[in-house]
Amino acid sequence: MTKLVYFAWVREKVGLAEEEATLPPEVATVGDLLLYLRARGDGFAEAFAEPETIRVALDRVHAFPEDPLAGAREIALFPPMTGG
Amino acid sequence: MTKLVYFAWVREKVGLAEEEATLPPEVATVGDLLLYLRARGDGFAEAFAEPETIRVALDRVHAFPEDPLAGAREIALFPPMTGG
Amino acid sequence: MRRSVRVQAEDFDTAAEIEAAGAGRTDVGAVASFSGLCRDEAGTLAALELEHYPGMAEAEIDRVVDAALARWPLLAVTVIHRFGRIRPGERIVLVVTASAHRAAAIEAADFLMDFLKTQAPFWKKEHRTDGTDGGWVAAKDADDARAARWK
Amino acid sequence: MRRSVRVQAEDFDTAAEIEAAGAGRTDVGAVASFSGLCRDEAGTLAALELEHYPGMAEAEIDRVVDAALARWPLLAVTVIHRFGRIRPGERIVLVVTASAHRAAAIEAADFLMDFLKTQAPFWKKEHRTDGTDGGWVAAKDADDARAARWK
Repeated sequence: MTKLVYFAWVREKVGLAEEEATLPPEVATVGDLLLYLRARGDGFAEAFAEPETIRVALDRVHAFPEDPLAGAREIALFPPMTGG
Repeated sequence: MTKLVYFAWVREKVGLAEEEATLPPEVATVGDLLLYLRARGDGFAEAFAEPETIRVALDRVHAFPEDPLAGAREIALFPPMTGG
Repeated sequence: MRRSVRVQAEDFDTAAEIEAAGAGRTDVGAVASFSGLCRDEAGTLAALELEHYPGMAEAEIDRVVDAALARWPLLAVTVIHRFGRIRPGERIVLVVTASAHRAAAIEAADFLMDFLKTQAPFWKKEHRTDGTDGGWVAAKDADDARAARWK
Repeated sequence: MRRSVRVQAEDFDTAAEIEAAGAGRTDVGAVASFSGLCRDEAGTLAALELEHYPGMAEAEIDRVVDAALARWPLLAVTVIHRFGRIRPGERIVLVVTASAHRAAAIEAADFLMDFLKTQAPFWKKEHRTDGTDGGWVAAKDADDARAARWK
């Protein structure tokens, strides 16, 4: 099981702050995950319509689309940051 | 009459904080003034030994060696600034 | 090295943080600070709501501070970032850096702000005075460009 | 535009100056500050004596502030420079800038410090703890190089 957490408009669009998910083995990279989530339809289709705009953190460390998920226990998905 | 004012180690070397002076008409530029003051001997010779290290302000505005004195009423001579 | 990273809902005391950076020591020659405030030029903003990723926010700011310490000889670093509801005129973020010399303190504060903006997991949503939702603030290309200066 | 330039022997209140830069308004999004302190790493400095050129010091700082205002859209600028005897750990100079945006506030503070250092008529003399005169502080080429960045 992997914990997926969503923030800001990604959270609003998917309609969830977090969930436990079992990812299929073919979802190997961050990029794979974004396409997989988009295919879940409805709010997910909308949130991940442009996967290149979504940022991902694996166990609280920023990751790139080509990075392997490598057994991360908490995967966060969110828009570009606007703090500061 | 022109008021000459000296600061920091220029003041210490010439032994004066300020003086009233009548500058000869051939002392036309800032550069001329530095050479003229150096020729006054003793502390002045020491203070103005390297005229290129001395900064000059005409009526409280920084000036360059080639600038004409142009009737300035207060001429200040000092080392490079070290405030801040 | 005095180091303090805080992510909190409460306001903070800018003066006390700046004071602490140089207090009781004589090796600090320069203290730089940056405060980010909630701005409302149009008069239509009721508040910003700052969402953050608890746990990662602190960790990411710590990583940015580590990067600054690797580049500049800092004697003190403070970073405070608030979350929650923040009204116009209120403080959002504070960076304080101290060093023996001016360039290090100023450059490090500038660097820290650039990477807080682009790397720390915080998001701003606008709430309007008419009660409507003003939407999420969009990230700016200019912020990415500023951060890219340090490569 | 809130503008304040002061040349004074007395200490100043950094907190109050930073507070004033954004107080009572909601168009300020960024406040940057720089404090220069009297440093004594070796433990041999009793005090710095800051000599200045009264009249020109204020005028020159005003000119530097004018130059900053011509380059950046600032909403507030404060520059305070002390003269007289200043002991290790004490404040010498303060620059505070406020703007709608971060880059303007930070860059203007950096610019102001560079030109205060190289253009404002102040000179530092060291007095040592053993009672001897430590001589006049020499100007640094690095300060000129930093100021030249803005051409």
